[in-house]
Amino acid sequence: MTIDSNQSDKAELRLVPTGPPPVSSEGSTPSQSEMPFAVVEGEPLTELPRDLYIPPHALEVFLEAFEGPLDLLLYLIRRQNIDILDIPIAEITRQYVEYIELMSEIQFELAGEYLVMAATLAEIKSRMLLPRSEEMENEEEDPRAELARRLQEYERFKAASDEINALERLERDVIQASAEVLERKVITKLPDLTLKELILSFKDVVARSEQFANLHFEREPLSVRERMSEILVKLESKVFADFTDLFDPKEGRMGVTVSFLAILELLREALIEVVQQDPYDPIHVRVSYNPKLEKNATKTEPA
Amino acid sequence: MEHIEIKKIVEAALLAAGCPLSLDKISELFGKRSGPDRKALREALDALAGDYEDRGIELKEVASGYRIQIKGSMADWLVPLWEERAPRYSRALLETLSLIAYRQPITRGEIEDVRGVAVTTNIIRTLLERGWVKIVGHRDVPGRPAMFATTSDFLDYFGMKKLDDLPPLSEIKELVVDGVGSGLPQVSPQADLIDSLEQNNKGPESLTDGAAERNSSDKSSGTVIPLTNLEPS
Amino acid sequence: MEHIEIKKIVEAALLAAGCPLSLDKISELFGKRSGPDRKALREALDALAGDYEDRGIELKEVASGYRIQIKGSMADWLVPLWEERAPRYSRALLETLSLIAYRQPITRGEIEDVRGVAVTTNIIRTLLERGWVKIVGHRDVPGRPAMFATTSDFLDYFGMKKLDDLPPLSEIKELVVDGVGSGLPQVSPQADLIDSLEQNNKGPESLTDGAAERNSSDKSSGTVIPLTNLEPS
Repeated sequence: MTIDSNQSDKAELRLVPTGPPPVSSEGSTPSQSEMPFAVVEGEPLTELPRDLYIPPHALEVFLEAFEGPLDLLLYLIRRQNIDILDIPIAEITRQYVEYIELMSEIQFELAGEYLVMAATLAEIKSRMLLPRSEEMENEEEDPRAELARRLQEYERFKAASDEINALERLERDVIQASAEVLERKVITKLPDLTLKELILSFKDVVARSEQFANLHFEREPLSVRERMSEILVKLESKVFADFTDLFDPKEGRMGVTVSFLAILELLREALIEVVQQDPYDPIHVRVSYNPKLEKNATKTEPA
Repeated sequence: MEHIEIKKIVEAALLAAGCPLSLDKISELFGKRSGPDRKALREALDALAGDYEDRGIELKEVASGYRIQIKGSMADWLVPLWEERAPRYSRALLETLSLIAYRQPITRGEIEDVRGVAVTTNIIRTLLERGWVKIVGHRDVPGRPAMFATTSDFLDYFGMKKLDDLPPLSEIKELVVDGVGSGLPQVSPQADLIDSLEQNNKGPESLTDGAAERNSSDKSSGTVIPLTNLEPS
Repeated sequence: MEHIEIKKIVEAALLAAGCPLSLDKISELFGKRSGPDRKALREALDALAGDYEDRGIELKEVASGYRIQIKGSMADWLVPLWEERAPRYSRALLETLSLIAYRQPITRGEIEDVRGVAVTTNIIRTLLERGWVKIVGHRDVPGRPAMFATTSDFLDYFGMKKLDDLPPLSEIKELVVDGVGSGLPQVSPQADLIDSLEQNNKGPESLTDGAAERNSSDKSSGTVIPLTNLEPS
């Protein structure tokens, strides 16, 4: 016998049909004019019979099915079809406390919230009993108002969670369709870099080096350093290059100047050598060290 | 590129990916320049959806993109394939999840206020591990409790495109004319609020955490704050 | 059962399963008694295979059964799906590259002198492989260390025509770390240049999420970069 609902499957719905002595829901006539709080196989079930013997363990299961005092209160209220805005607080408090006591009797580990709620109910009850003047009536709200608000607030989220639970969801209701991928070409992306990052890095490294060592960066035009690299590459493939080959007249005066400065800087850093056999002979340039040409270089070096 | 060719590639990609693909991602398949525009892609997707009408599969748009899924109506036929049943979630977890969904950003304490009972660490951990929920900041009150919000994975899982797709909350009836109504919560999900929270949260006090990385599609990575006591041990 | 219905269920099952399904397993879907016989199932499978002829998927029979797989011819199209997220370059690499750019030709030892720490072989190799740096010679000192310089690819990548387009050191020193964009303008005519370079540099690669994130965190990139996981592998 199952309840066709995956929501709030209250344990007593299992309990009633299974607990000894068996209670046949089909046969039970409601002792009060209550609304059915559950429908078991088409038959309305309205109340937990009062003298029902409940085995302790089953009761535990039953109580565990409540998500706290609000849930238990809601259950009591809904079971008797009570208007949430007009709760008979004395009666509900009595029923609530009965459950609480039952729980302690069977040494059910009672969450503190249940006791807090019992106290709250008692407090509301006492406030309801106080004679209230017309004035107070206007100033103070109904002592039950806050409770009613909390109950409704909880109930709407309880309902919402049932609705969310009912949504078609992956794994349970829908499955992502997928086809086997045999050939998976993976391309690892290379990191991106912005000029800004690069420049900031340079700033950092310069700042640091100036702190630590007494290194100072000369303000050399970058074009000269670039040209130095170019000349080195040019010379790499040659044993000797003609000095004049290192200049490109098409570049104009500026370009020639840059090349000349680059050659001077390369010389200063002893990266190249300049050779002239005799005055007015052609000037030759070579790299100070050239691994590619090292062997040949020794052979063909001019005397 | 021919329409039929686009459709072919889109379908293969959706079936190969095994997760929803955004229009941007689909567009990437075709390279930057010569690829079909968004309109052409949407047409291809529409055509695919049409193709599936009489089939056991369907094209579904969820929060993080499009996916091809088996129609819910087929589930009964496919029961023998389910070796493990889909995980079931407790009412406590679902209630907590729905509070986070409707009331985000919300702290654990605020969830407990509504539910009237403590929210176990276990529940929060499960929600974080599933990637349905993330921490979007901390409330500026003593203890600086974490504020939770739902993720696009949550929407994907429950087949929704946006938070507005959540089932509407029921109304609250008021008991007396004055007093009770004040301070009633807003009903609609506050997605924009979350977004702005995430933006503002790029401060130094917002630490980073693995939870964000779990969500690769999550643009808020870097804003999530570690919950050391919630991490699985 | 109708032929079309069988095909529908078989297709849904194959797409849902995520692994090959044997004919027995497929048969199980239909229950023991009233289901279609093996011949009908084979016909449905054949029909499916036919349906896929002009599509990006195919039905394949393998040892353990039937599966739907992506056609090999689609592989090139789907590359973007598996694209790995670009890692970030380490601070050490950035500094090395900037020193090569500004102080070329320069040896590894000279870079180390300035940086005060060793330059790993890995960094040099990465820069060489990326094609941003080349060896332009060897210094004539013991050990004959290689001298590095930047390449034209380096200039191309950053949208420069010549190295002179880099701002000179004098200007860099005046940069406020907090964002080049705001720091430069008052100081130098090249501020615009850098800005426009950055614009030009928003090429295809730099449009990724990663790049955006990086920009937003640029403020700190000059000062604090967690190094541990940034080294290119």
